[in-house]
Amino acid sequence: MLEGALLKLIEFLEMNNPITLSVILLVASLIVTPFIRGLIGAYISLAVCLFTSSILTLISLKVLITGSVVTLTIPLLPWAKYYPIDLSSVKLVIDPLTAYFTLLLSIIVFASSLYGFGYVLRFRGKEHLGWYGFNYSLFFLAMFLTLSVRDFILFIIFWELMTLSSQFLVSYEKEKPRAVKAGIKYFCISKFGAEYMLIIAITLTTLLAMTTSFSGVGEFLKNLQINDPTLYYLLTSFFMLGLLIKCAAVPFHNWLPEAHPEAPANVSSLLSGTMIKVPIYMMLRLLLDLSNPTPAWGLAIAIIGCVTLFIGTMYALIQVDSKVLLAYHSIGQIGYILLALGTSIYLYSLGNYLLAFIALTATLYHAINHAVFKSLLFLTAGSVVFRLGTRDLNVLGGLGKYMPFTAVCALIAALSISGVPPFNGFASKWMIYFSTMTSSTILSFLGAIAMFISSVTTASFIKYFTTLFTREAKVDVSKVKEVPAPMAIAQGVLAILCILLGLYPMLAIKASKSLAMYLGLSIPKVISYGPIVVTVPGKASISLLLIATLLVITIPIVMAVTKPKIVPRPWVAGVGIRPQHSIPASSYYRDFELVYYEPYGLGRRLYSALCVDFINWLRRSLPKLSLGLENPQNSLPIYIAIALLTYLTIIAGLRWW
Amino acid sequence: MRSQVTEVAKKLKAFGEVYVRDGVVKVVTDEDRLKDLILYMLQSLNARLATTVGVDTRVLTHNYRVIHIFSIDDLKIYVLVELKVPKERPAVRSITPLIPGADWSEREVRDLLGIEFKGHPTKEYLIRRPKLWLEHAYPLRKDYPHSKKVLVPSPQYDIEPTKGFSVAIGPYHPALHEPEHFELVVDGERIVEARYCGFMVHRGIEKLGESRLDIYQIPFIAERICGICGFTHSVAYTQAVESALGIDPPERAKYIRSILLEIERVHSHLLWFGVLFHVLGFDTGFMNVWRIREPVMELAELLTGNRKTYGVNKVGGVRRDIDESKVKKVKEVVNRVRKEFTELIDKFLNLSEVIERTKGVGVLEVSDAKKLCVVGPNARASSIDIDTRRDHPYAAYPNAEFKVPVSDGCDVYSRALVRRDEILESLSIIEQLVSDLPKTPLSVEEVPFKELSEGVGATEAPRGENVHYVITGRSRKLFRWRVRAPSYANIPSLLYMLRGQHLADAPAIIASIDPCFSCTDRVLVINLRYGTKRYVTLRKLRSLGE
Amino acid sequence: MLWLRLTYIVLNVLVALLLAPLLHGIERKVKAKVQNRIGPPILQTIYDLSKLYRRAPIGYSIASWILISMSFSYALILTLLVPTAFNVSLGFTSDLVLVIYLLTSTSVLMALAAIAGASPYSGVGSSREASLVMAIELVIAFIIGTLAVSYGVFTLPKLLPIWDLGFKPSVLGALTLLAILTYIEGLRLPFDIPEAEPEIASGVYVDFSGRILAAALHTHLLRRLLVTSLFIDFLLPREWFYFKLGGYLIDLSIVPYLIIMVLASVIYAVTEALFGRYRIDAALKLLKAMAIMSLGVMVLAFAGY
Amino acid sequence: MSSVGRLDILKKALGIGVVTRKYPYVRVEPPEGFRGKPIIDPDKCLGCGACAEACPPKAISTEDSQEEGARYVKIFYGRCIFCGMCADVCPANAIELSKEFELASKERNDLYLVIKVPMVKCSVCGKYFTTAPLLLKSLENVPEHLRPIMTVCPECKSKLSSRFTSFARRVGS
Repeated sequence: MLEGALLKLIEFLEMNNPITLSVILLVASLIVTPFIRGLIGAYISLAVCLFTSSILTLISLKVLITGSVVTLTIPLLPWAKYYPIDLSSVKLVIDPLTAYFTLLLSIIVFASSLYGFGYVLRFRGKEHLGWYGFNYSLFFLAMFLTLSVRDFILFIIFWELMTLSSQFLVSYEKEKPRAVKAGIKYFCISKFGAEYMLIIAITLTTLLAMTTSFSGVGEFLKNLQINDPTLYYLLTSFFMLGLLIKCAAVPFHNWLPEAHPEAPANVSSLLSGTMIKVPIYMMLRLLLDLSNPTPAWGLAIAIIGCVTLFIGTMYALIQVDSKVLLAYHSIGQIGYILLALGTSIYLYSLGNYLLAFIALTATLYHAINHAVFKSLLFLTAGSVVFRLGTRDLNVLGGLGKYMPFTAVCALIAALSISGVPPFNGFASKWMIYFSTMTSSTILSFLGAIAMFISSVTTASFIKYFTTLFTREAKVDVSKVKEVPAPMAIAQGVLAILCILLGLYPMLAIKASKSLAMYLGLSIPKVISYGPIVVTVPGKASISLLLIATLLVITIPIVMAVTKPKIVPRPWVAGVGIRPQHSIPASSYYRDFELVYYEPYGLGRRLYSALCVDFINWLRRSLPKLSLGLENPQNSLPIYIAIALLTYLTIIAGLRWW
Repeated sequence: MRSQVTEVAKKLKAFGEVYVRDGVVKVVTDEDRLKDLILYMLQSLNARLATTVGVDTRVLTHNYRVIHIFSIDDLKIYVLVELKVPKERPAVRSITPLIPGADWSEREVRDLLGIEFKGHPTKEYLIRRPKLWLEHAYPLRKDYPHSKKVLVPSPQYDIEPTKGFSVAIGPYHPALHEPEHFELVVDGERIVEARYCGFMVHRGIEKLGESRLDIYQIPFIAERICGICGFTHSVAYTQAVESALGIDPPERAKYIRSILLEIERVHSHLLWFGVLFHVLGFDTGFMNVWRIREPVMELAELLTGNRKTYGVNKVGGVRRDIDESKVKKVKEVVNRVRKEFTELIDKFLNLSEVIERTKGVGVLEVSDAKKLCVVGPNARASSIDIDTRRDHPYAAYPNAEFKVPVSDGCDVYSRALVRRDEILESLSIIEQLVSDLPKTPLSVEEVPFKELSEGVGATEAPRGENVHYVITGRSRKLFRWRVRAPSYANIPSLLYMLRGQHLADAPAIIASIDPCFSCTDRVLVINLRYGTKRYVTLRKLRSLGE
Repeated sequence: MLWLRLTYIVLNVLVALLLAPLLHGIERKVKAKVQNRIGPPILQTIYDLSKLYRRAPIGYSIASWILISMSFSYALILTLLVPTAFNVSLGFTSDLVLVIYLLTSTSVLMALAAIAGASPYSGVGSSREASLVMAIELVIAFIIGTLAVSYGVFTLPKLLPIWDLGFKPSVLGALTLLAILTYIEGLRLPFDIPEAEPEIASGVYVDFSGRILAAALHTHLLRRLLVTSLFIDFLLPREWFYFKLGGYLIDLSIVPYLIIMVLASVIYAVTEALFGRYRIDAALKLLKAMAIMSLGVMVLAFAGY
Repeated sequence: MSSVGRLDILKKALGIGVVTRKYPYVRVEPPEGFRGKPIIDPDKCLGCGACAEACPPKAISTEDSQEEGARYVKIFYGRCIFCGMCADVCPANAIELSKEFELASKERNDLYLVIKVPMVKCSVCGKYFTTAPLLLKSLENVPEHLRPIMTVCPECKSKLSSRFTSFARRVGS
């Protein structure tokens, strides 16, 4: 009996490709980890994630390069096959779009898992590390499956699991009231905002389309666009609302700056780096794959993106908590991605294929760039938390001397997100500016605002970098050491990616080419991309490789010319430098804030109008539920309960129909 | 006027023995009646504290004395309130709770003479550096030799950690031309709290005057109290001595003193304008104002033999005459300066960025100004109408006609306006005096000497009222010489002005009172560049006022 | 022809390196004349820099050394991208946005380097510098937007001079604003807020010394030169000054370029001498007003004018 | 308004021209009566020391050398405040305040002016006691018959006079 089962398993593994192996390994770690309280519990899961993410990286790269689509079916519950819901097997399709986002996901998971080997030492003896491992694996698995399923019912179930697992990770440090509160808020917004909106959308769509598969819904929507645009916009509005809430677009951004910072650093990097890209994936899927591009959605997304990047970054400018600052920047950068996405859809619908294609490239490019540098930033902030236990930028400082490697990584990430050439952030932002500004549409203005916001990002990261690493600290940092090897390597990998992605934009361009081909969008022939130069013939061209080469030549020369003698501590106005002399994060740019006050007032008004009441209402009405959620030990039953509840709701709804 | 003085003197008799001399009323009172006396003077006589003097009179009467010098501007008199302080455990009741402006001078007496002030709101030292000073070293006591240093060797200047983000202005800073330390606690770029630490330059001039120098040498040393307004110190000193010795210098000497004092005021105010414009980044204004100032300096050089430190003053008269050819030159320069100054200054003061960075900046409320007993243009810009030239007439000022410009803006801009008008008034005074110089000798023939006689001499320095108090000693020497420079009264008000202001405006605010730190720091016997600092926090100052 | 091109490029770098301090010397002299002074010799800034380059710096922070070197390198690379003395640049990467970003990067790296010095003055100075960069960037963004909307081109060699692409009123507005910005970017009075000597003791430069200070100052001067050059390039029709000599194309546009640069320096210096320093909030308010104007210009361009 | 003001300022500035001088290369001539570096005329100096008495900052000092038979009158310009009191009190008008004011020096010794005035020996004890010019000057005002006693130092004089007094007292009694 047992032998037979084992033989079947091996046979199955041999027959299927490594994706199945990955899924099985992740599921296996889910079964094992809850029972191991110690470090091993987390390590098992991290090792599995490390391994599987490497596999998925390779597979998705293969798909992107060859352009072939990988499909496989994993048997799940053979008996659960009620029309229209088919749970007998899970069909995974890795097409270029999925592959691109899987690549992004698995790169970040790889770095985060590696980082986790060091970082979880923080919780040793304090927390149940098995649950950490469980949720971590589940989070990864759920994200991967969300990206690769082709069935709306399965999609929503994995989406649920993604939210739930990440929610437990956010409030993992359960003795911190802030973390618990953030977790509850995150849960409420995700559940009642995003998920239920999506459930409504999916229920309605599937009921109307009489199918739950993506392809079927796609046909239905495309028909609807011609026959009944009103209904199309109604249905997609529900979808988009849910997705925008999930990716924290303004004005639904409020949960993110509370939730993301509270999670352990490597989970923060996953949340900001990858999870908020999943809705972007779904938007691409919904608006470019499942339906034809429409100007209305394009413009709407672009405008929302612009507002998001503006508000998010302007608020980031005034933050004084390292991870909250980064979280606000996540909002801002999602704004950039949305702007590019919207531009692409809008221009495709208008027929400006050249700029539309560049915008599509920019969407994908900025998504991966943001994933890389934001993860890196969260990891560096985490390294500081790991060593000093605080995120307060007002008191931190001077760590560059004691954590030089982390400092260099943070500098690279900061320059990348600021869009300093030749790092990757510049390349994708440049594409955004070019595609928006030269379009001579209303998008030009959005592009100009995006360009301004880029300098606000820069200023904000001057603050981030200097308050952490260079100016004098107000706490004792003299005994701080560099982070352990796994954490340092993880940071290093991402830092190198920051540079390589900028120097070699071909990855994004290839991906967007194969995506455009897959989606049947036209690829403008007039564009030629050399291996190192991004060129739009006769209009614009940059070569970051050249800039980088020149920098590599000049910087050492200049450094050699200006080599200093290091002498004892400096002084100010005749006295030794004291901690009170170092400028606190709260004092940066105060006058700018006072003069350019409009966004702050606007943001507050939006926040109070849209979010506060809703959140308070939810909090008041859900005290019991939240009590249960505080305890990760209760997580499994609650998962099952809520997943079943959702599932049954849909089934009941369909049956009743 | 005279009858009013006698009336007041009669009333003051209720508080102790009263002695009246020309322009000075002295009340010898005791601790029990002190409070009532002060309240009476503040409420009925509108008195203003000039300074507090501590004297070690143990060799004479086996006690110390503390003398509070009040100015009653309406009656044109100074009132000296003298208190006897026992030799053993010297302590006396403080008047700081009643007059916050007495804070510094009382603490100075405490630091340098070891006299405790009971009920003084702060225990912090003003000048002494705990740990760095020799124990029981009270340099102004008579048994302390003038050549002995009070500091233990190699002190380190360092500051105590404070909350918040602080920006240090000084002791070495491009906006300050002397070593003073302001520590500004800043939020963003707004100043939340200001601290001051001064008394870093120590020349021991008072002690020197009481020990090594005789009364004829001191005018030259007194002139070196300040690098800008030295002559006013010299005149205040000679007036104090002349009052103590009962000498009346010849009229011509008085005229020459007045002329030189006004020349000094003109160049000092022009210098101030230059500094203000420089601090505001407007270097063209700075250069132009100093260009206009140059003839004034050359004029001083012609009249006295030096651009600064005129050295023409002596007890009983002056040393140099102004002859006809020089008179002509003076008139020429006055006209030229007036023309160029009026032509340019309004243009400079009307520049948008100058207005923006001075109007409403560094406001000193009238009530605060009164409470802190500020003087000079600083007071007049806060609509306190005082001017020693008019209120305590000296030298040739009774013979000249002039207005006292007053402004009610209370800000840096009004201080500039007051000074602008004062320059024009001074030029007119010079013109008036120089055209009718009386033909008398330059100085008295013989200077009679009186032992143990006291005198007060006050002048209106460019920065405000400058008070010198002397007690003569034996063999042509002084027993006590006390200098109250105007900046000493004005600097505490800076802490009020700085609060809530923009960091960028701090140098302009500090410059606006035209602080002269070397005037303020004249007292000590030590000559070390560093010492630890004592703070006068704004909160503490405020607590004095409540 | 390649070697001629390369010669021009090398000459461009050298001329920029020398011209930047020389123009500063001219500005100092002119400023002195307005202030009725004799003033320093015209070569004074070159003397200053050469003296500072010979001094070993006394540094506290390795970070500021590295960052200043980076800042200087960015400025050097810019001299390859922006046509200065001769009309050559690495055309295939000389992109308007790239150039603007590289220019901003020099300021940003300078601000980063300054805070590394740990003095409160440099902290305040950097904060001010970054605030100014943000406010300036808003205006520049709309100016670039205007050009992009009008011409749909980012490549500099295509944009320079602007006459070739057809002229529009909105572009005139954008260039006027750019002219004012070249002055403000140069952080001259009344905008020298980040260094404000009497307030924050030279702010961003307070902790640098010797060669590092020299590099920092040189970067600053180069930035001034490049911003002005960029503006001049928009207007200067360089083809008029090309001559064929024995089959070689000789670029004589250096002559009008130098004349215009000196003239610009004189105008800058006179303007600078007539202003006091703004407080940072006043400067930001002014830039905000300029941003609104530039938005108006862009709307004009959008409307097709 | 303010821009008009600025143009006026510019116009004014251009009208005035350059007012500064290349100072160390272009000499500056101080006016008559300038109080610069005090200089003692060694020919006139009596060595009486009145200037040292009067000097407020004690910049002038005198020192007698028995070995060399000379009195040194020293001015240390590092302390001098250029008040001119020395010139005022000098009985021989030997001190003059010159127009020189550039006194900065790298060498401390450059800041000293030393005058050597010869001294005369006491005709009784043989010690140097006063300067020759001072003695000559005072001899002018002394009757012929008393002049020999002027060459006696004060100590010997008091000894002599006490002897003389006791002699006189004896005679008187």
